[in-house]
Amino acid sequence: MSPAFLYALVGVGLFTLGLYALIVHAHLLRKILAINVMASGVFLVLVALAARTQGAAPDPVPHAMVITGIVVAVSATALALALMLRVRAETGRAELAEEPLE
Amino acid sequence: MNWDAALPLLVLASSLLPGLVIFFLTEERVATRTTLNLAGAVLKLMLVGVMIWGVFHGAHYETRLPLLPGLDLLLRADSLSMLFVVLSSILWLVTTVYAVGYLEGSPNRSRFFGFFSLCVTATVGVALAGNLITFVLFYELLTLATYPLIVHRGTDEARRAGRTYLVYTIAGGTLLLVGTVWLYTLSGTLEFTARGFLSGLDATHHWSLVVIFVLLVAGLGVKAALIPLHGWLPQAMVAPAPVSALLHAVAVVKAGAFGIVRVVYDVYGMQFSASLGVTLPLAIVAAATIIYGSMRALFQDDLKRRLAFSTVSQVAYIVLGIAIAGPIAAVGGLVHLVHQGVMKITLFFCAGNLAETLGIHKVSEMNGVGRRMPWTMTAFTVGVFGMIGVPPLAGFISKWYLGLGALDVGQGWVIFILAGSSLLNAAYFLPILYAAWFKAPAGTWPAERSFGRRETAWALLAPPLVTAFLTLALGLLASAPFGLLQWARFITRLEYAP
Amino acid sequence: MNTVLSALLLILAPLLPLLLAFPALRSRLPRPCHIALLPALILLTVPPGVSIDLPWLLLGTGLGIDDGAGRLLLAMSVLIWALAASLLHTAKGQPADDRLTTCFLLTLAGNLGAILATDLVGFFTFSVLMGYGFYALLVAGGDEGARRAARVYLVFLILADLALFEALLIAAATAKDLGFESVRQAMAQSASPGLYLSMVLAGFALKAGVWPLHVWLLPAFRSSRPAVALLLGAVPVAIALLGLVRWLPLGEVSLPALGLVIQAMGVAAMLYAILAGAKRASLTRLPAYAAIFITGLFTTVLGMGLSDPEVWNRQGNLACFLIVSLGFGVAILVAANGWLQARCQYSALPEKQADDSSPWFERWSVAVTRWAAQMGTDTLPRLRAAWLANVDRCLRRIRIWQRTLDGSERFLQRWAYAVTLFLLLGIVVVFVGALSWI
Amino acid sequence: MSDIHWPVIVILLPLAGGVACFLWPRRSVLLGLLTALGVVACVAGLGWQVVEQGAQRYAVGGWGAPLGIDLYADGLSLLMLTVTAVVGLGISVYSSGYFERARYGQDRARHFWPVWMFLWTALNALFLSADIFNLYVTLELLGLAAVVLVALAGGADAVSGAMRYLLVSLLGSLFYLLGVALLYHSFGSVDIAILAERVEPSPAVWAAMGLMIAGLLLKTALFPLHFWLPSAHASAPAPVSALLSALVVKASFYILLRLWLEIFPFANAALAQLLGLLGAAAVFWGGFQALRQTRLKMLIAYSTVAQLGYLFLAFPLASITGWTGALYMLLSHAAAKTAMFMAAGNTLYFGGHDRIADLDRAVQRMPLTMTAFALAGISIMGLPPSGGFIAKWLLLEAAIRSGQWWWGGVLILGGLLSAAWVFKVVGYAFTRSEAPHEARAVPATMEWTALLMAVLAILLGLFAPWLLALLEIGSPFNRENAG
Repeated sequence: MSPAFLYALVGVGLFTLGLYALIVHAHLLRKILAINVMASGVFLVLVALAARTQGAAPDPVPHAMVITGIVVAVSATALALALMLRVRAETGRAELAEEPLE
Repeated sequence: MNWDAALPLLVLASSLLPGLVIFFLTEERVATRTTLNLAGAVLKLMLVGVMIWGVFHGAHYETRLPLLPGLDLLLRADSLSMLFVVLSSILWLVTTVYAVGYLEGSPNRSRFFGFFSLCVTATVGVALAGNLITFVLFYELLTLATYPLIVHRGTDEARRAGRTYLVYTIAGGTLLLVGTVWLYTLSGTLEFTARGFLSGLDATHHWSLVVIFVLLVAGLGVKAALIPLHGWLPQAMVAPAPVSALLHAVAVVKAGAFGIVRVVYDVYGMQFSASLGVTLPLAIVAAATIIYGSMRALFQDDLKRRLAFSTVSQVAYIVLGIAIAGPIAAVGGLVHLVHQGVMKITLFFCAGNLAETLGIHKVSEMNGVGRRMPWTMTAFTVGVFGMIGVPPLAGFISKWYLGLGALDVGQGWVIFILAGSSLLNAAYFLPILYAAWFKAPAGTWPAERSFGRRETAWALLAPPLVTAFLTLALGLLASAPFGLLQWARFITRLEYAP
Repeated sequence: MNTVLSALLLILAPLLPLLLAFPALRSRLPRPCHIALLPALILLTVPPGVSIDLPWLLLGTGLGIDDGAGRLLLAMSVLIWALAASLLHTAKGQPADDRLTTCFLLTLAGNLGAILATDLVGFFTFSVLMGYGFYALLVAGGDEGARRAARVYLVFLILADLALFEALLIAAATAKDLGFESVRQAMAQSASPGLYLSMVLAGFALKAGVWPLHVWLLPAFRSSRPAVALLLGAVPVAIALLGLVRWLPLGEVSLPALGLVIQAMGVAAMLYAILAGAKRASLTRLPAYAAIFITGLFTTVLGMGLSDPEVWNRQGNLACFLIVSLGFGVAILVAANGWLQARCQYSALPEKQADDSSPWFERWSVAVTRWAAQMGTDTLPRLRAAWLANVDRCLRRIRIWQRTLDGSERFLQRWAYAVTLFLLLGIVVVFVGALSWI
Repeated sequence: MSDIHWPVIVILLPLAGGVACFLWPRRSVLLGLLTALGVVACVAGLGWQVVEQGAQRYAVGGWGAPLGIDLYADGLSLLMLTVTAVVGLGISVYSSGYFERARYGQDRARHFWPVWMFLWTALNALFLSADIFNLYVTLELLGLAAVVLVALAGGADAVSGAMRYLLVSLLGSLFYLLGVALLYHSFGSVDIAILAERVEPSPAVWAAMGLMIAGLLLKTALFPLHFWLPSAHASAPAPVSALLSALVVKASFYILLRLWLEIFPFANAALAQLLGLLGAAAVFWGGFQALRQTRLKMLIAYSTVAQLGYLFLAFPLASITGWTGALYMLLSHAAAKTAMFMAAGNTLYFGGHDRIADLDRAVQRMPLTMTAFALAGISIMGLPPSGGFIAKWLLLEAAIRSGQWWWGGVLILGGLLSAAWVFKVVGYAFTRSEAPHEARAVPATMEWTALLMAVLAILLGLFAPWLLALLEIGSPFNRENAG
């Protein structure tokens, strides 16, 4: 088992962890954080798997992808946070209503 | 596009375009609307006249537009379609005049006449359809165009009737669609051909073909009001009288019956459907419908309901004529397609006149109405006797050929059905006549409107008189050259000639 | 020229009364009923044997007048109708009724047309017109008793027309064309004329009121106004008998058994007429019994003719004379009766209505109607009630379903459940996708 | 003209328009409309090019795969671009009326136009992307823009709906991205064409497939993952609901279709059956839920759930007829659903509410709008003559030909269900309601755009041969069929 593979496994672990948090936590901030953790997990997987052949220089393409991904994730987080504030302003709670609309 | 290809389109357009324009007219522009309507109707009649002349002399009018790869939108004028086109365009003219009179002063007329024209367009499309998919297309269009007319009054009752109508017709349309698609996957073509296009199929498909036949006929039977699919028709009588006329005589039920004729003749072919063994059950269903409709009509006090059940019974004659599977009975069925329309429209016009002039809706309110409205009731009487099949009116000719055709192919039981139906017809129609002509009037009418010296407005009176006269003429002049009978024989020759 | 004229007359004879039946067309004419008879009257003077083909009319028909029975009958009809037309509007206390005239003229047209018809369809058409016209005449001109008689007559008429229609169909299926002569021959050669014969016999027996189907005749004679009663013998009965002569393959077939039965019926009718007439001798009933008697006589002759063609060929004309004599005899009796009654104030016989209020022959129809109405109102609500209960059950079930649906939708909308479900689905997709590989 | 790089222009033009709208908010309506017209023209140019010269591949900046970004336009992408352009133009025109005078203030309109233009950019880029990573980026952009548009309506419902939508969207994208990572690791490329050549079954591929398909299903809102859709679609402003239902959910379906046909052609039949089953469940569930709704926009949103189910029926059928049927369904649904949401927006605008039972003679008072609704309904029901009918016909034909008639049964019953709710609405529109309410006039542009979109949905039924011929260009279906 190469270290790269280990990293990848850690990435998957982060992903799962984030997913778990996304499911169980009601507060929106936690959910947003969970999403961010999941994103980090995916990026970790991408970066780790870039070393595809033992010893050779890692493939640069996944790194470019990760950078793009991070940019996307940052903007998404910004939007999510702004929305969260709006939700709090409108409903008084930073949680999602569990009942559907009447 | 040359003239021959454009003519079927023009026939469609002659009602479609006025209809579309009428939608955008304001309520007050009565004159423009009426002019447009009548101009469209007359123009259509003239075009149809040209078309008949051409078809009789062997011209081919055919419009072909691609619809799907391998499937065309095909409009074609053949002898059978001309029968239906002529019927609907003549009756459209008459009904338009009637509707103009009937709806005078009521709201939403632009909408009404718009959909009215759309309905006729769909009917003519059904008639001119040259393949099954085109037929399905216009058939569904007809369903949709009739719905706003049924709910026109906007009452809760009308909405319920509309819902019932839709439940039946949309389900029927669905069955038809399934049958059509299935047929297409088996045969690879849907184009109507004299004597059908299926007989060449492999014998292993025969069971599928039987099932498809059932699907198609059930889908069409909804509109043709075969039992047990007739439930919508009596309910739909809440619609204004011109709409009832349209439903019962010009468009909807006729489209169903016509479709069955098409399926039996031009999809399956007479011989082939007989060999599949599907015609006898169809005949039995038709016979049951004839008797059942008449039985139910006996017990209706509401005049239009009684007429509606009578339609259930009468339209099944057409199907019976086709299902008996003989050339003579076929003539009977085909002429009844026209005869029933003319007779039933007379009756509905008269019922509408009674409702509009005197507020009469029930049979029990009709005592002595013959003295108040003699012309209307004369037309009604002619219609009734035609329905019973009294010579020399149109209904007699139909029954004559049906009975003769049944004897011709050794299905003697049919004449007992005819006799029983005539008996029942007499039983539910003659008391109306008796009450109208011979009983003393009750004194006041439910809601009388005065029209001066005349018994009612001329636009209401003229249409039933015209159609009553047609009823008489169709019977008396049945054998005349270029008459309806000749045309029906011309059609059946195609199907049956060796 | 002569042929054109006679053809015109042939057409006009039924057509003129038909046209004049429209009130608007006759409103300015003096004595329209008499004018309507004129073409027929002139037709009597035309040399015999004229006929005209009308292939475009109906199913192809024709009109003509033959030498023997037709001419005689036409003469009789013209006479009696003229008489009746004179009586129509002169009865005391009866205002001139426009509807009555219309019915009268319609019936007249039917009657003349039936006599002049040269084929089955024409005869049938005109006789139907005559039948309904006569029904209307009975109803329009009569009192309650006449109406009741008319109602029975109508039922018989409809049944008779149905039977005759069937016979017509059989004839059309057998014969080449529907002229009287060719049908007669075709039927004589037909392998199984039984159905045709019985239909024709039944149909015309119903129309003619042959015993035991005479039930409508008695009240009709008793209660209708004189002009109508005068016509009773000459119109429905006589034309029905004429129909028998024209439609049956008499003189061509030999059916001893059927003939014997018919003869027996005829004799029985005569006996009945004599017995009943003697028992309840009254001037008002006499014409009816006379009619029954003569019909019985006619039936006997017919039965003889059926059993032995030879007899018919030799003495067939007797039947026609019988018909004519029936018309005249009845007419004379009625006229006498009317004259007598006119002297002692014709009234609608109110005291006689009490015991006639529901004669037995009408009770069955009432019973059937009542039964049918019960069928319609009783069983249907019961059915409907059961149906409603069913619908209610269905609705309740639907409501349960709806609640379940709503509940599950709410469940699906919960974030935690939804995301878990998503995860599950992902796993299922991987699993299912990998299935083939494993 | 043939050497113009239409694909790039098609992406850059709305982007430029969006920036311009952002910079000159006062002119945003004019700028937006001009851009919309321009995009339509450019898509037409691209279409002409594709029709003339076949499928186009264009390497941005001349780099080319595997390193650079490739754009690829075949019949399928062209069709998607076209429907986006046409629906987008309609929505732009409609919005010019809706946001100008609606109770939405000037600032909302100011926000709408740039975001809408960005969304359009993302859509166009998505349909032209030739590699799966670009698909991820565009998908994410699309999701973010859509969320902003939903939140534009303001109010608790809309903001919560938007939030939920955002989380779902991110979650789905992350799943997809993980799948991309696995695929790239296995085959060293993200280019679809290269992957299609190299790909072969392995555990990593199965995992990638599961992740990507699940993520995309979530974003396509296939039952039972539709939980976010009704609240988001129903609470958004009408033009936004229209474009979400018509275009945005279709984008993820498009990706799914591409992957399924090109990268995972070896996916086994059981998976296809599973997707079909979920589709069938969606048809029924969505139909029933739509029937149960009392508010018009909610009803239409649930009908979207049902209609998306139809698209998945093509998976088990796996024939060209089936795929074209599903795509035709997608087209006609886009047009019809746009018209329907626009009509719902009009009624909302008109009466201030969208309760179905209180439509109160809408037929008389807003004939154009109700006509639009009814015509769109015809297409949704799949009655002739309409695009929906053609789609249904093709799918039915495919179902019967493949001997799997039960999928046909699903189609039929689904059609009946949609007929039930369409006519429920139309029926109430004819009758008088008990509680009358005040009404205000709807701008003519809004009514007419709705009607035009509905007419388009109907006309799609009459021009099928040309559109289907378009699909043939570089068709991925043939390839799949041959393989």
